Amino acid sequence: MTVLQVVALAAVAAGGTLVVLVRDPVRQALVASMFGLALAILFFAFQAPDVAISQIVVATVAVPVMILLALTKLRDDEERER
Amino acid sequence: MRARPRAVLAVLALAGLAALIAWAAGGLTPFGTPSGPANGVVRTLVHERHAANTVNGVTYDLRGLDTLGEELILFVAALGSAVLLRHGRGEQVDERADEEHESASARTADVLRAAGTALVGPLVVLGVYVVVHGHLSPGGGFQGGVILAAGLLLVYAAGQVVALERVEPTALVEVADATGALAYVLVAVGGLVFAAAALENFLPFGTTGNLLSAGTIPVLSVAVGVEVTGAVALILTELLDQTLLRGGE
Amino acid sequence: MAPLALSVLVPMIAGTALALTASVERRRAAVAAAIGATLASLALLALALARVGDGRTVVWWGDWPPRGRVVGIDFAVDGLGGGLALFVTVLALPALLMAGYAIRASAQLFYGACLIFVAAMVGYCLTGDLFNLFVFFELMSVTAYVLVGYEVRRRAPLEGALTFAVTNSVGSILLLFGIGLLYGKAGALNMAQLGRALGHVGPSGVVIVAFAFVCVGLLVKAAVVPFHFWTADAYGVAPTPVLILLAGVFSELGLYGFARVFWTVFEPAFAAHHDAVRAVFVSLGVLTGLLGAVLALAQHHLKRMLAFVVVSQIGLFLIGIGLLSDDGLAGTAIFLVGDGLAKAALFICVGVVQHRYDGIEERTLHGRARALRPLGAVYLVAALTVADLPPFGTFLGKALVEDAALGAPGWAWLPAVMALISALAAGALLRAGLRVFRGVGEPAPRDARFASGADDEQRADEEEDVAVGVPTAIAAVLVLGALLWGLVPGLAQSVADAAARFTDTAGYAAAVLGGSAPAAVVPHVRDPGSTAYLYAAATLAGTAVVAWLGVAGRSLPRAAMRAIDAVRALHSGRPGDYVAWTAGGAAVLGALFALTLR
Amino acid sequence: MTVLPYLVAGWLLVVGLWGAITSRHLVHQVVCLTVVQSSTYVLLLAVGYRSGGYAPIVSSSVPPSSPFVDPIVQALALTDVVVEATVVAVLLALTVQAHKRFGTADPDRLGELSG
Repeated sequence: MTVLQVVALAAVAAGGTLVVLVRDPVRQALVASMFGLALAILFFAFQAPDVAISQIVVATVAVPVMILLALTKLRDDEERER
Repeated sequence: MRARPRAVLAVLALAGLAALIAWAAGGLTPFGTPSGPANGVVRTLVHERHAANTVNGVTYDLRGLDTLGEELILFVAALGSAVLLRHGRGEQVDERADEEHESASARTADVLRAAGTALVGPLVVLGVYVVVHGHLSPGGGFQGGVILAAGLLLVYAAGQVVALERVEPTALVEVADATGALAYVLVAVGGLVFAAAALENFLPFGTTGNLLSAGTIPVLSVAVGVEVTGAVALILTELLDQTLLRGGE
Repeated sequence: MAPLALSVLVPMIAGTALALTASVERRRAAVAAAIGATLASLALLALALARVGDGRTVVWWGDWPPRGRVVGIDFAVDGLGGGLALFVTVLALPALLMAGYAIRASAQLFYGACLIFVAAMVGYCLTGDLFNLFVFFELMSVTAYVLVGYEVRRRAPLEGALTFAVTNSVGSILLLFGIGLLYGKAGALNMAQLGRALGHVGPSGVVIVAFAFVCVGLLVKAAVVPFHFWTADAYGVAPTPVLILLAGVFSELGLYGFARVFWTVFEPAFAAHHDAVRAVFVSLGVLTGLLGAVLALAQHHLKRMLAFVVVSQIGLFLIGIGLLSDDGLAGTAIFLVGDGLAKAALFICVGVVQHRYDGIEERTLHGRARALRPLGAVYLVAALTVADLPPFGTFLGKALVEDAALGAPGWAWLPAVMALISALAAGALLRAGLRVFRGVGEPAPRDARFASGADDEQRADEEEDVAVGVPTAIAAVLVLGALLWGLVPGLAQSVADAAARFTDTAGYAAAVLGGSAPAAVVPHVRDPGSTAYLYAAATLAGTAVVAWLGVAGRSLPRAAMRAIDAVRALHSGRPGDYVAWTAGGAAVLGALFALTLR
Repeated sequence: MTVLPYLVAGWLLVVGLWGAITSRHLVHQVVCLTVVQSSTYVLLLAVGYRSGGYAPIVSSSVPPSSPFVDPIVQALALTDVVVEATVVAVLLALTVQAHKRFGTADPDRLGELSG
């Protein structure tokens, strides 16, 4: 097992924990994309470039944007209610 | 359940699951010694399909049926979220709509302009490249499709809403979504028509490493690329409409 | 190859094509296309089944037959798998017909999604590859989330779809984790190949944990206690056409998956532990059946009541499958079809009443559906079908399961419990039917739980002009089908043959991978005997008593009511709770296996 | 050491479930589910990894005869990643609508259906 793999594994484990512990959705979305990046690095270390690339595009582009847009929407709704 | 008893139940349950997984992990073959047919599959795909990137060889040929199902999952999810989000449009268009519209669009633009409109061109080129070279190098329809969708989204988000509104972006991406999915299914049927079995790779395999090689693998990759572009763009634009256009009108 | 592959591909083509042309919505054309594609799939499956005969058909996608080891994905079709797929397409027809009445917005996309849903369920029944099973499982789940939430104008559907989606996602992740463990241990995804490999591995830790996780994933779908919580929320709010498929066959597919995976993948590893497996799953079935039946009895929200009836019936099916015997499995298969037709009819009846009188609670609807005599008649017959009424298919199937139980040492008491479960569940149905369609007895007590969901009394006497004729006819046809299903000559024996092949692990592996296996021993099943009629009579009597006590306004002693309320309170509609229960159930199941399967 | 990747996968599963169970915000809950899902990628790729193996992409410098990591698990993980993204999309769409109607994103205050 290579050093990079161990480091990446540690980063992934820590990142996943952090994603769960950060309770504020907006911050969590950013932490989550960091976590996605860590996963991508791990996948490179596992010799899986295809998965790593799709992980990057999904977890650092598509999903965070979806989440931020959804959160913007929720905030607008709340503003209107006030 | 109240929070406390629920937390207690959760701790007990998750401790049990953790113990089970640890037990199982001990019984797996040690990390670094796969029990799967790794090299056999690689050789099969390179020799019989001339596919250099054997991951996409598996995705679009050996296990093409999985990818068909996966693509339909994305297809249904995209149309489904679009339908869910569209319902209830025009519910709460109040007099403050315009002023809110601006604040909202400004805010959303902040989120997205950060990425920079300048990226659009490179993104599109990169996306297309990744889609069509899936059978040769890492990437393929899915990865490239998301990149293309991101490009579309940047255009859409970075202020040019009006420009795109004229060409009915949601209709366009919906069509792309469905077309890609339909194309994949039709290629699967093509296997029945031009060869012995559904999803059979019925095109000439060419020489390994050429752009036009590996038979239907790049074709399916492109179909998935179109479908993913449409699906992701559809989801994102619908969410964007919710924020920019207040889900109004 | 062609018929089997096309039975999945044709609905996919039609579904995507409908979505492609959704911007120019042509309702009639869409209905025609959807029904045509479903009929085509039905015909193709019938053709394929005819070819299967009393054997198995194995086809390899992409023409990748095994070469020493499996590289491709196969459809491995036998009587039960193909028959269930056929039943899916049959139930899809009334669902598509009803959609015309229930779905207002973007109907064409709805038809498209329904076709993808059908294709997913068919593929799930036919596939012989474990990961491919997961893919179709996920496809039908995601489609179901969308379809359940489709009528988002009302608040409730959203919540039902949310809890449904969250709980089921957790289930499918556990399923996939289990598959990953299996691949790590055996390096295979094909079920037959996995079975042979695990036969050598034996009941090791990995296999046991994988078994637990795979089971949880499938049992969440099947709504087995304690993985059932999402059911009432989702089925309580989904549009009627979707409910026809959900209640008629969707949950049951989870059980089919369990049976398929056990008999192909895990049986070789646990060959020496059938008793333990039987004990675990039959007990789960009893628990599920009793809890579902009691909760159905406690419900006055008609669709939620039906949802809990579905849960109780799932318990009965799980008993039949969990007995791990050919006749038990055959009986369950027959029972499942008859029962599915009856439940579909019941959901149609309730849907019509709900839309016409704009209410869903037993109390506010009391006696208001008197005018709908034919619909009421259909409802009552369907309720009795659920209650094991001879000679309906439910009776024939249950008789076989009872024989299987009486034949299994130590389980002779099961038929009595099954009768009790049926009596409670059908009693609840009958009670509600008598009140709503006949206005018999006391109005149901007010249900405080539905403060917000309750129907407002002001509009109580207003009638919406909802079409009744066609839905009534469809429901009547479904009930008639349940009757005829029980009268098919030689049905029991031929299904028993199919079940014998289904449980013939070695034969399945030989058919897929090559090699030879001893011919399966086909059990000789008798026609329902006097005992079966005895249990049926007892069930019907119990049903009548329960219903009568209900309409007479008798309620259980306080202590019992308090207990039931406590259990009901657990169905809180909160996804967090449901995930916690799912995780807990997974841990308990895994611990049970760890203790008993070594 | 040789089981570390499997344990990390298990940890992601458990911790993600903890987040999903205790979450007080629907969007937060959805993101926690993505953590649970990511456990399956780690497990799949870990069981397919061969020490010193090449990525399963042949080229002039990497002939088909050299040792490779398992391409099948990578294809499965690809499928898995797509599934995650789509489930997220559907759940977010439902969340947005639920918030529109219930005026809350707290999963514990959606208690309309109960019993």
